[in-house]
Amino acid sequence: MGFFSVLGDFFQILKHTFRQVFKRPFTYFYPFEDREYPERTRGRHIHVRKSCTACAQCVRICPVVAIRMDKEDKKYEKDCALYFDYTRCVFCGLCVQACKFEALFHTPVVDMSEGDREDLIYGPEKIETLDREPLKWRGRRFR
Amino acid sequence: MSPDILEDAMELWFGPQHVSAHGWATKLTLVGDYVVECDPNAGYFHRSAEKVLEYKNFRQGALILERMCMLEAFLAEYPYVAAVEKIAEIEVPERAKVMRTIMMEMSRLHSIQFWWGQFNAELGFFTMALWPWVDREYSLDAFEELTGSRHTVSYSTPGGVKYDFTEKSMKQLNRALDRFEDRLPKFRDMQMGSPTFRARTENIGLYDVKQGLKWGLSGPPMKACGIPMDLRKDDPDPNLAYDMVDWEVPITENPEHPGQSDALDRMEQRFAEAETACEIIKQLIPQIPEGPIIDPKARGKANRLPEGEAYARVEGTRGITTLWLKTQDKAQTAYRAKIRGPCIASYYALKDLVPGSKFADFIVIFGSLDPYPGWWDR
Amino acid sequence: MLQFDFFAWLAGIPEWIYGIIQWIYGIVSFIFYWVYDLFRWIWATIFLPSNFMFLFRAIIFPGLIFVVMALIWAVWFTRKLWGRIQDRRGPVHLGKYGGLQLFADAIKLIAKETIIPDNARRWMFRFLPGLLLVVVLLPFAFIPWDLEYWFIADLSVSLVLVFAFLTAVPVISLLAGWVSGSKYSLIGGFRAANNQFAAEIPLIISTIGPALLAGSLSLMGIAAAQSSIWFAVLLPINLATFLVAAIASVGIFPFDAPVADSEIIFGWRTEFTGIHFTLTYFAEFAEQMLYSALIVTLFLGGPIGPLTGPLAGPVNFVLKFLITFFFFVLVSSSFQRLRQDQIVHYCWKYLLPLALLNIILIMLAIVYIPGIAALLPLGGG
Amino acid sequence: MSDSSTTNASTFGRLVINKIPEVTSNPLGDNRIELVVPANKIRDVVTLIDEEIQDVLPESMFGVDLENDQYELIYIFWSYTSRLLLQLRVSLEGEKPEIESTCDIFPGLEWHEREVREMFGIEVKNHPDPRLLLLPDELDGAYPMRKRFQTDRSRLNETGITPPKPRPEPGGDSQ
Repeated sequence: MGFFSVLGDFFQILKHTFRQVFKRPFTYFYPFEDREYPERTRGRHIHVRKSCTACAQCVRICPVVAIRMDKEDKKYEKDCALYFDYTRCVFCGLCVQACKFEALFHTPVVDMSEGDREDLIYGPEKIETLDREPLKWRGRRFR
Repeated sequence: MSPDILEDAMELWFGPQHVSAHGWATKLTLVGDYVVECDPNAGYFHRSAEKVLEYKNFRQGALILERMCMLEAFLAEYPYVAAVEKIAEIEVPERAKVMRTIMMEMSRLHSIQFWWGQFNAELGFFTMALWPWVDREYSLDAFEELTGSRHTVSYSTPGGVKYDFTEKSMKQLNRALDRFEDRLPKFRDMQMGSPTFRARTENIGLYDVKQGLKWGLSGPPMKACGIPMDLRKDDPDPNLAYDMVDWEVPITENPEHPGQSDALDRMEQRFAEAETACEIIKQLIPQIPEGPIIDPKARGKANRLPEGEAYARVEGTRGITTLWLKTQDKAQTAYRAKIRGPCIASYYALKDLVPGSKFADFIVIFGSLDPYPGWWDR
Repeated sequence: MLQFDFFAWLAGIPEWIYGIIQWIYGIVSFIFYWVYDLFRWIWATIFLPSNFMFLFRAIIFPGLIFVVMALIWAVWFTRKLWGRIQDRRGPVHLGKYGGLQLFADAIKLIAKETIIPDNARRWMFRFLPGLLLVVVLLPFAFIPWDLEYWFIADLSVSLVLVFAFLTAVPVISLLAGWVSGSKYSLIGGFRAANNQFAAEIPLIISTIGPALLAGSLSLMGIAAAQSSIWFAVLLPINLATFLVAAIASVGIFPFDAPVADSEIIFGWRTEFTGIHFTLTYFAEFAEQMLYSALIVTLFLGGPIGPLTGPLAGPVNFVLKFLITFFFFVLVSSSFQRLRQDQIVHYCWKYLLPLALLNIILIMLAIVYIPGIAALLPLGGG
Repeated sequence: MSDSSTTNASTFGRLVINKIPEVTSNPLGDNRIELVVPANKIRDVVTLIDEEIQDVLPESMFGVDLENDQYELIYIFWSYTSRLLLQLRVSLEGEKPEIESTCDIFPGLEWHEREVREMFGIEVKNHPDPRLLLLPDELDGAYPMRKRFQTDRSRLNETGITPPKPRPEPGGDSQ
């Protein structure tokens, strides 16, 4: 009768769970240790003003209207005052592909939380600077 | 149903704030422990994607589709791209075809891994919910290494794919597959071998082929009835490389009720689907041809499309996923795009499938059909 | 003829004053001695060696504070073990290995707003979680942590009394679900009652074996009877049935139909927030601990164990308790949730006959296998 | 397709035209066929599909707004045994055109019909459950998938590349 086979199934399952207790956990302490992000990670952008021509291709292709270009702002060279609205950005990568002049890139910086929504709109100054080396990670590497 | 039974009936809203109802709500009428009426409600997730697609150009459109179902992002975006390619008559390079197929199966594997965990969480077994999700992390790592994003890959574009395989991404891909195949026997013990799982799913949510077809069900819920109904074989897409692989449509036949499927069969079917996906990828990896990944003329062609209609279909994780596209001459945007998600049928099927079953089985029936609200609300 | 003798009157004044003073003294001394006696009585009650130690045992060491600390530990242990089984880490941040996580959680939960639904019966809603915790903590008084000294109370019918207390738990759950004024809570309450209905009979039948072999209904007596052989050896099937029925009675996975979160959000606890939720949450863990302690007492020899020394009894007990609790968590994290009708079905169709079968087997064994009866306190042979 | 249980697309097209002469067919190649069906014959054709084709699946049903009160309804059926894709095209005209419900033949079409009704204002007669499917109550009668429905494009103007236009009135034509 199936009674003993069912009992065997129970013990098989208990064996699997019991073994798992002594295994190394999969998760890691995220803010204290981090893993390496791949080169292609679509994180926040970096804008290279030196090679930008203000052609506005990135503004046109953006499907969620997250990029704004202020042509009136004459403070910047070639008038490319780019505003990135990270409350809207979906990190699709179309703007980087649309850029013909190698002036816009993704960085592997994905943790960009702010206390204020306004701070997530990266102005022309902020979008061309990185506050830390993108490939240098806090804590020890994991995995 | 006689009215005096309904006199002591209790109406219970299952959702939209219920913990296991994420974006859907079903009104159940309970008499004692039995559900006598089930009224699935849609619209809690509606983002008017079809209207949005009328305002997005053909390179942006795939991004909207991807967000219909984050779990099978590549499978979801592919019909749009295929429809655009059909109208614009864009040729796809051989290498892109193979890469698309690999990505498609990987996406299917990931979706099944996620569903697996979710279904077990719905069954109150969080151990088995977390274990497939660990494997899913490996799949996500493979996506990330290849495309730079974990969920919304936005990988295909009219004329090919966006990113090429690198050595490292191949390594991640193999790692994900190996990890999954390693753990499969253990998972089989935990699922099919579990007496409590069998007790919960046997003869629950039983329907036959004819009924399922009337509802419009497709994909694993139908293949679990034992019929080889798979668009990958039946309606092969010329821009995909399934003909390069030697594979069989995975079906599940239960001798206890031939031509019918219950929740247990559907779980078994998902096992078979995931194994087939693994097998297809493993066969395709050595066959990737050299060459460009994108047709260089495609970008220009996809900017303005000629007048036309196209109907692109793909066998998604949950069933037939299609997109019907109509364009006007020199159009930058779609004139009309109709998304047909597979889950509109499986969610509708609850209406006839659930009454008569116990209240506790409602979530089992729902989970075993694997509906995703993005597909019916769009 | 009244003569007023002034001098006699003068001479009487001190006597009169003395009388008044005596009267006042009487009152004051009465109060003083009353207070003094009270203090002395309190002093004697608390600090007389025998009384002091009884209070110490009841409140501090194997009593309330020890149990509450063990409860906090049990919550941490459960979460950590669940985490490990599920490839996670469990609590990590507060204290060593996250040991202080529960204090943070408790402070957070207590600081949260207590929301009482409009439909709820307000006073019952506030009263029931506390009552539940009290009812679940009371039976710890009868647990034999030690045979000689470190126990609280020894009643001749403590086994029956413990189950009498535990029978109140589903009633409170049902009431809590009812007074919450929510459909999900009501369904959860009925399911909790249903769980107890299913599990109680196999649970109590499983305890008949140890009680029969020990010839006692007292937990102390049953523990003491295992000095030569643990009942787990003689009643292995009863041990298993008791474990499963205990899990079903507590209503944790896989018998968690009363709080099945994918079906009926959190069952009868759905509407509880803040401190009320904390109390019900603690009560669940206290019940698990109580059943673990009962398993140790009834089947694993209680405080009888390899260690010797002044505190050997409690240490032995706690060691066995840890192992039992580990299995409790392990079993509860390995299976899918059963439907409530299946719970009744399995408990009555499989657990009950198995529990009876073991008792019959052991009776036959005592009669036909020589040497077994000599191991038992019943003697004879 | 030698098997007797399967149906060829052109064979089925001829069969339908023989029975209902108003229907015209339009091959799409590769065992796909399009039938242009007048609105009053849709129930007959769908019944024929149900009877004649093995294992047929109601795949999709939706409306297309061709502007100037011209609408098209498209039904798509798929049979995996015959590998036959069938597309029915129904032309409709008028401010609020009407069509017969077919969801008693194929229950799977019920929600598609509800959606067509709320999105395009195409009245589905004899529908068992004519509630709104996806839209909130305040958009009842706005028919958002019609081309006349003006969407809010104010966010596009923020980018600075399109010349600023006056913001259109919110809501649909009927508001």
